[in-house]
Amino acid sequence: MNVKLLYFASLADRAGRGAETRDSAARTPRELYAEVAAAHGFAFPLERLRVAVNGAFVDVDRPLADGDEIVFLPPVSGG
Amino acid sequence: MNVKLLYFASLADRAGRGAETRDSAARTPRELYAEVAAAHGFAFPLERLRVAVNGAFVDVDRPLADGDEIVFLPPVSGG
Amino acid sequence: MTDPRFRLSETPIDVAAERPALDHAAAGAYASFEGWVRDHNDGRAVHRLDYQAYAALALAEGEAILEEARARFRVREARCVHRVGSLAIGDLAVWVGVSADHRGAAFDACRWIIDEVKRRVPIWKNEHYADGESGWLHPE
Amino acid sequence: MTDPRFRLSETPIDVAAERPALDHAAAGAYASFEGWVRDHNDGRAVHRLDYQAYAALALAEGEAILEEARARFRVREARCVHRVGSLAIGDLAVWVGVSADHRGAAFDACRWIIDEVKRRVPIWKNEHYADGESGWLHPE
Repeated sequence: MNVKLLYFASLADRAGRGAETRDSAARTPRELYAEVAAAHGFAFPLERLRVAVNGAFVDVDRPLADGDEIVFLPPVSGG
Repeated sequence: MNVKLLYFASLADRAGRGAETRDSAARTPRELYAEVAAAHGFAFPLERLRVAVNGAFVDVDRPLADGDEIVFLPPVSGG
Repeated sequence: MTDPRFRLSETPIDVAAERPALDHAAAGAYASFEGWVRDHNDGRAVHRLDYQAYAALALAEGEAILEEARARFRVREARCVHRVGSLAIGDLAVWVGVSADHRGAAFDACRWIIDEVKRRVPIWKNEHYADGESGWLHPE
Repeated sequence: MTDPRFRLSETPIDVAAERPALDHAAAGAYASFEGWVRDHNDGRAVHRLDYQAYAALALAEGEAILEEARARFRVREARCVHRVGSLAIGDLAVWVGVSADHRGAAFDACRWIIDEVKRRVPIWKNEHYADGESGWLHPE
């Protein structure tokens, strides 16, 4: 299954990119984060991140579908 | 003793003037208010007014001096 | 004599012109309040209103409020301008601006200042109603 | 599609241009908040900063916050604009404006909105320090 990931802030710095497409067997955001955290060396535990799929916040155990756009959001600092 | 009074808002309307000079035997603002309230028909009890003498708030029983400028201030409504 | 923090104005308040006095490189937060003339009060339609001030004491009391605010709250600067004279619906009657390092202090000080100004500064409002009547407001 | 209440801006925020959207003849109170870029944070001298947003979700979340504010508080209108891109000391980073019939609701809503924006909207700040280092802020 193909998924697209967007990275922001320190996650983008660590991954060295703002986006990537992956062929992944992950069934949920939780499984996908374990995969990308290992690949890029992300230090955040999943508990500190929020997850968005296709532009909306979702639960980390929601099933993923082919073509989904997934974002792991580190703690925000706007304002 | 001569004193000058300034009137504002509904007290000025009721007195028909914004200022007056009076020759008065009143020793305190409390006594002076009794005098001018009777003269102009002011309805406010003294408890609802603040008193200023020569541009500063004062107690109603503070002694008056010749030439003082006295203001009885009705409840304010700025802002 | 330093630049006064509280002023009365017989002409429209220019908020943009007031702002530079509040700028401070260390200030991350700015809170402001504006009181506009409403088209109604206590269920009556208001056409316009006049503000009358006992100017000498209003200036002293307004300045005292802003000094107190600077002592009570961790703010960088605080200013207030109040209109006097005749105003129409939508006109700006009073402006308060506060800058601070953090937003909590900016909000707290701004709210405290407008509350104190309304409670203490000798300014009176005369509302002119749609039915032709008018009346000075003297809140209980 | 109605005019959005929450916007991201790549250019300086013009507060005066935002104001007409908040005017309302029944509104007697207007409260606003502005977040300015400070020259320090946590004891370090800051030279400039960048804001990065996940724009699609930031716009949706910001709009949701303003809709929630209108449901929670007795306000007439509420708006927010947040900068993205590179900012210098003193630049306006975020503006919130609220109009209401009474000042309590205007202050309460304005403060709630900026708190929620800082907590929920996916925007990140990268601070560039005087010592040449930089870092994305990810508050605990």
